[in-house]
Amino acid sequence: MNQPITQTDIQKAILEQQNAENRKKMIVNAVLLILLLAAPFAMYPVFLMKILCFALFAVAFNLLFGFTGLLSFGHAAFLATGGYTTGYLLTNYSGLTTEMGIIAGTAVATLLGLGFALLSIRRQGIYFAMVTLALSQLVFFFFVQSEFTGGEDGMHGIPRGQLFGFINLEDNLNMYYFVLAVFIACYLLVQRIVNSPYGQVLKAIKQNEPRAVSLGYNVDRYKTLAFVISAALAGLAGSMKSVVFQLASLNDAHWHMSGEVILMTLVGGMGTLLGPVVGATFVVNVEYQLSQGPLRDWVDPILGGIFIITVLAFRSGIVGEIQKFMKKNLG
Amino acid sequence: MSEQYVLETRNLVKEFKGFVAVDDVNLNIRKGDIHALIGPNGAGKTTVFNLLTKFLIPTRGKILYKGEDITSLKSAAIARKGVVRSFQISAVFPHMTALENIRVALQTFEGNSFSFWQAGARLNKLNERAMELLDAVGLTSFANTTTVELAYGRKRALELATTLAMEPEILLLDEPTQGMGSEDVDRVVELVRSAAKGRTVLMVEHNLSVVSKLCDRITVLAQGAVLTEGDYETVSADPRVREVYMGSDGSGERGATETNPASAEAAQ
Amino acid sequence: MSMIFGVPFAVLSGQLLIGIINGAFYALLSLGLAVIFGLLKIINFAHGAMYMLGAMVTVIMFDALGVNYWVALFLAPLTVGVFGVVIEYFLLRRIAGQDHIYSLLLTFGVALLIQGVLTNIYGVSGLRYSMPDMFKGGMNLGFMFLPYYRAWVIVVALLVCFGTWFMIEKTKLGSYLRAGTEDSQLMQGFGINVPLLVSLTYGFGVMLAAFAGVLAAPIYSVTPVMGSNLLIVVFAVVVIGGMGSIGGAILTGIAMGVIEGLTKTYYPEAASAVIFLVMVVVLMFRPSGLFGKEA
Amino acid sequence: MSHGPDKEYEQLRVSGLHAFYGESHILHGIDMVVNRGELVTLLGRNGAGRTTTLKAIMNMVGRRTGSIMINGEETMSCAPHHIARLGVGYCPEHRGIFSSLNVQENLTLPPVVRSGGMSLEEIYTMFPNLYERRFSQGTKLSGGEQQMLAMARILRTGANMLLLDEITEGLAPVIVEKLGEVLTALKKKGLTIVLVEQNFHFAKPLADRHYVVEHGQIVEEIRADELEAKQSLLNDYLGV
Amino acid sequence: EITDNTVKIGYLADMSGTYRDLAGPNGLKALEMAIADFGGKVKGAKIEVVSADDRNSPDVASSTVRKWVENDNVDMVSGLVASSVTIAATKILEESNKLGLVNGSAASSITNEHCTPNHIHYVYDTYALSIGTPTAIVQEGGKSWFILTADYAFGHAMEADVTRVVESNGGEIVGSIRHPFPTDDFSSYILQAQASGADVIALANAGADTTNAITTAGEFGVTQAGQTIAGLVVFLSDVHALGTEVAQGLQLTTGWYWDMNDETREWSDRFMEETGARPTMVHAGIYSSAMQYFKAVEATGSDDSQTVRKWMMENPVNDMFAKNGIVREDGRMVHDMYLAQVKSPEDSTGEWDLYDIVRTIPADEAFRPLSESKCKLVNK
Ligand SMILES: Nc1ncnc2c1ncn2[C@@H]1O[C@H](COP(=O)(O)OP(=O)(O)OP(=O)(O)O)[C@@H](O)[C@H]1O
Ligand SMILES: Nc1ncnc2c1ncn2[C@@H]1O[C@H](COP(=O)(O)OP(=O)(O)OP(=O)(O)O)[C@@H](O)[C@H]1O
Ligand SMILES: CC(C)C[C@H](N)C(=O)O
Ligand SMILES: [Mg+2]
Ligand SMILES: [Mg+2]
Repeated sequence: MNQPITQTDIQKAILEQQNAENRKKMIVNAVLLILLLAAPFAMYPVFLMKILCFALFAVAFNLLFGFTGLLSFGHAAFLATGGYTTGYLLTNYSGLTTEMGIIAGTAVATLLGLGFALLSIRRQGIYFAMVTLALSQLVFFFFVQSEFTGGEDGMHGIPRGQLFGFINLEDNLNMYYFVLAVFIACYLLVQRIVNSPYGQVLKAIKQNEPRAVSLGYNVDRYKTLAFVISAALAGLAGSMKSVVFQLASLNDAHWHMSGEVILMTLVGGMGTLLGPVVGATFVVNVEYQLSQGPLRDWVDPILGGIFIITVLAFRSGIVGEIQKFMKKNLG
Repeated sequence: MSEQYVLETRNLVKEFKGFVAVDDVNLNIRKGDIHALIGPNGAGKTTVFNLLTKFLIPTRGKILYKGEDITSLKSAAIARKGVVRSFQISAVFPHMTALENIRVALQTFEGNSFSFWQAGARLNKLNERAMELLDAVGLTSFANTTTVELAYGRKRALELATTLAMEPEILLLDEPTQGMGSEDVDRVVELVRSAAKGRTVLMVEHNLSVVSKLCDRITVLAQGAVLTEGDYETVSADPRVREVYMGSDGSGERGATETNPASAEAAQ
Repeated sequence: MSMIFGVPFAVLSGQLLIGIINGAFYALLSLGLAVIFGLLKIINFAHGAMYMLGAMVTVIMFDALGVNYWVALFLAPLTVGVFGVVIEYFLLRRIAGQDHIYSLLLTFGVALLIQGVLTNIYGVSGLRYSMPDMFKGGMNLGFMFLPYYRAWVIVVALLVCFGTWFMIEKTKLGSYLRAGTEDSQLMQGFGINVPLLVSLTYGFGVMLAAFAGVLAAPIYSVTPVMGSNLLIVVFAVVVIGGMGSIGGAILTGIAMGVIEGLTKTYYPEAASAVIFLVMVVVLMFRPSGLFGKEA
Repeated sequence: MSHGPDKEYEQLRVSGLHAFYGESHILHGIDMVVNRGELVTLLGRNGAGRTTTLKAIMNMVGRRTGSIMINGEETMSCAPHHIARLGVGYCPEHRGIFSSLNVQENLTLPPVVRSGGMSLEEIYTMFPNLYERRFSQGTKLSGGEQQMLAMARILRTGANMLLLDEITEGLAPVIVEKLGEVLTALKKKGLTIVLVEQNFHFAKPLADRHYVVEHGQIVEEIRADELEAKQSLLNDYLGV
Repeated sequence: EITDNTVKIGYLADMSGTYRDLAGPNGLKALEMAIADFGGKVKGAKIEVVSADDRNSPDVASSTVRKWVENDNVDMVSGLVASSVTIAATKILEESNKLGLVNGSAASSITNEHCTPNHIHYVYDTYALSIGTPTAIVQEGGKSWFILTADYAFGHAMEADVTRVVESNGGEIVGSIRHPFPTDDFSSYILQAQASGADVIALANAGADTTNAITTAGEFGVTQAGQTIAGLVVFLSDVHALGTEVAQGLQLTTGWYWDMNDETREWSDRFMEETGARPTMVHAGIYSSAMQYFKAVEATGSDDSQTVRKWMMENPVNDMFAKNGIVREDGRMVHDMYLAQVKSPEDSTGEWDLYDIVRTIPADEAFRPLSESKCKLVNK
């Protein structure tokens, strides 16, 4: 029998397929990149930056939810922690350049993420979601009570400052390209993580945890790492947001925000790379467009209707449904 | 003394809220044996498996692996030491391809499982070994099939291949032929036989024709305690075993094939 | 006057009693939530909205038709229950068997929809509902003035809680419910009309919420958003008690009311956070809540 | 009953039965008849469609066409709970023990659909394991104990037609033997039984007739007395 | 001089949340009434309105206002209800040098530490509110006070202002308690307030918090037991929601009341026709401030914020909202405030007949004197 040949043939076919998929991904990414680079000339840059910040937040969340199967109901805590930390540092230490403030904000959110993970990672399913919710409520309480956050009034007038000490971020275009660069870097990082050896283990854990354990994986540690990375990226999103808007507020720490990121991810398509980005764009746009128009009193009910329809008719989300459609019709 | 046994339990006890499911069990599994654990329903076989792999925590007693006390190790650590189990219900990663399923197991030894910055292509070097394993269980042509789409029997085969990828020194199989037609049963028997080369196997099985064909040694559990131990001949001749387990005709066989235990023994 | 940690004993006992009253509300609400989760595996984020509807319907029926409190006590939950059945029949039924998260999202959507529509119609300043005459006034307990109405709330809420617990844990119907949620197809195969049972269960769960809403109408301001803040607190209660544990939800509800009451005395700023603190601590030591069955 | 069951009474008639799970067409026109008091088996390889046939009779598959008459009544448009109320007891392949109920609650769960079912004592005498563990959570039982429970549960309901799917799966040989005795007794009482079995050794002495299922169709009917003659044919079908 | 020959106004307010009824969509109606009354044009330039729901979030406020001024050429922003929203919005208005007319916010810090040369605080503030009611009550003999405070900046400011007034009038604060914002159930706090034995229980909160607290106090027989409730920030919409039966006798301070004179009644009737409700002081302020703004644009022929603001400082407000209202350099519009008392059900002749005006608080007494100001615009 010529079985070895069959084997290598199959291997080759598999590699071939991987490459084809990579090419497809590259094309999609390239198109998106061009669109994003050109966008501020067609649209109001600050609005675009808002979308990018939320998209990053959703991407971070999806790394945990879509790719590891852990539903965190407390991700607002990281967004807010990143934002407040960066805001506080940039406001009070004028010697800091903007990127240092952002790095510090991200670092604090990462540490908080580690703390959350240590307390919650062993809980399963809905209990995990609820512990993260509870922890984030405690963080919320801390922010409400702390002087430095300005409580309900928020932290205002955070200076955008100079990137690396010489690029003026007061200019919306400069700021936009900076945000875009960070976003792309993070997006690529997540793409890499998902496909990395580590990503494979996450996938395995998501699909059958006891089996992963029996294959010798200490799943708690893998989950913890995923949680921490996700928290870090969420914190980064918050830091950037506070610089863009020059403001950090309790809004970002409220449980509604944790809910909103779930919605964005689901509407866009959980477990897909692009889904959260599309979902964030969609939700931010709908909220914004509606609040401008004659339907502005109806933002909540309309969003409610959208969620109902999503769940009933497009359960895999926008990107998920498109992927399904392509698979079905284009082979 | 200990060298000859890979796996031993000393006075192992498991209680569930006062109910003693495993009662003072001393198992001694010899290196290289295919060892069966049989007994009536509810005798505690699955529970013993769960204790050995730490899916349950023993109430009392010790577990020794190659003479070393592993009672306090966690599941994953035990698996990395080479004690690997398969599950009573099929346990695969349903949305991965067969090949990826095996790679997840092989990856354990790569030491890069936390490397989230590395490219996924790094794992391609595992493909060769993975294909070999798939081939061994006759799944070569399904390498790129998503596992949910595989038929039940093939899932079990895949699971076995994944388990073998761990290079286990001792393999724990819980009712590997459950729910299979006679055709598949024969296939699994062959699989286990070939997998057992150079390793130790501990299996739970109700299909006595399988037990008689495969196993070197048999421990009979009843009501949580060891009733008797020995080879198939001895055990099946024991009147107590006939009473609590095998029933009047003593064959306890399943499937349409009427295999004579004696001839099976002779074939080995 | 004797003091306990710097608080007069009388004040403390008053707070305890208030805590029990609030606990009765929590118990009623978390009970409905636990019934719906425990039996249908639906994470009902519309629960707060149903509570609100109970109160709103009471007020609206009074304003439009002059329906009095006693009638509303039956009619409002019934109306909301029927509405719940409709939601179950047209929406939730379609996602049966899907991941929890979808029921959460769907019911959250429903809640947003209901709240938003009512906000546009009735505003948020709060509708007026006057206390039924027979409950006006109260009794002096020595350490506090207990309004009759609050006393009534404790009694009736506990009765309803106990009745529900009994029905689910101790009757045949209850065992059908419990089993039907695990494998509804098989239950049908045994000759039980499961779809009907599911609709009725959801209806019953939201009825409990609406019942709490009616009880709340005379003492809290009735607004379309009155349920939205309560929602996660009640969720916390259910989780602390152990998702799906009926008795757990009731006992924890009362306990949390008391703990919150004590916090309001000693450290009022933390009153809204304390339940979450308790939840974190409880889940550290009991991963499936106080009364939850292990996962 | 003083005289034996009316062997001519037609309890179940399935004709031209097709069944689908979503897109996939599983049954391709099953035809079979079972008379009162008969015990017939459905034999076949894994995936042949035997379980699906039983589920289709209970109206538990996605979509079905054809005709199923129970006691002379057409049931194609009946909801599952109506079918059960016609006196059909179904023991599913995957046992379906309810974890939120204890053993005894599991046992008494299915409503009694006819008089003449077994009493709780009779059941406990038959399965002492269940008696011992009667207050445990249903799913805490061992695999085999759960199988006993699943079987015992429908004996209580008084159903006069039983659809049994792989009831010997995972049971110790002694218990299997005991189940054989139970089925014989039930047959004596006049119950009609459709048995899906992998364990032919078990089914052989009990059955009046065997249907062989392959690719969603009945490909062979073998009466008990023809078994010797058709043994090799059967072995072919079952891939032995 | 008028940029792109349009005067563009942004209306930013809570359209859907806790403060919807006191400003909200009806505030937009008031603004539109002003535009219509002015003829839809100033100096030949069209007047346009954009509006948005701030959802009480400084976040939304900040991004909306930023877009308005950077992208949509909005010249003036009106509405501005929650302090947090106002502070966020005025920061951006200052940066881009546009004008804000603050009609809803209460915190007196808006013209104190948070003052900017780009906004005017029009209707009332915590300082003014604390002058009216507390002074009156202390003078009537309510010496010992217990304060229930919404636990956030606005509540804290209110508490501080009240404390100052009570103590300077010879009263005493015997206790205070900070409750989370928002709170539904006040029973526990009311109980503590009762136990304190204070003469007066003051509510340093607003909106639903206030109505809830008052309802609960009623239930627990606070007033029967001889204690007085003092609502510090009470709007017509709140009293309407509470009803006279519950709210009767409540003393409150307001910047305006619809039923004060023919002028106010005439305007309120028109407002009622448009909206089906009587206007709150915020609605009236929105109308009045917009009219004053249009007059300024017309007079100066410019929509430049500094030019307009200067005109507004030089020309007193004289309309149905205020008589001789003066905009100071810190941006505070000072005008008379009123101490009112809620009518009893017997005295009330209609759904909206709710207040008796007890006393007028003259403008120079009502607001924080410039000499105490911490505003950077005030040179001392
Ligand atoms: N988690 C548990 N809690 C309580 N009792 C349990 C639990 N797990 C198992 N048992 C009980 O322990 C006994 C042994 O169960 P086990 O599953 O080990 O049996 P087994 O030998 O594998 O039987 P089978 O051949 O039927 O699978 C049974 O009586 C069972 O009811
Ligand atoms: N829920 C389902 N959805 C889709 N296909 C199904 C489903 N259940 C069963 N099938 C398919 O239907 C076919 C017949 O299955 P069935 O369970 O009836 O076989 P069986 O004869 O009972 O075999 P077994 O011995 O495995 O129980 C199989 O190919 C199976 O893969
Ligand atoms: C009375 C309220 C509309 C005032 C608001 N709470 C503020 O923050 O200023
Ligand atoms: Mg077992
Ligand atoms: Mg089957």
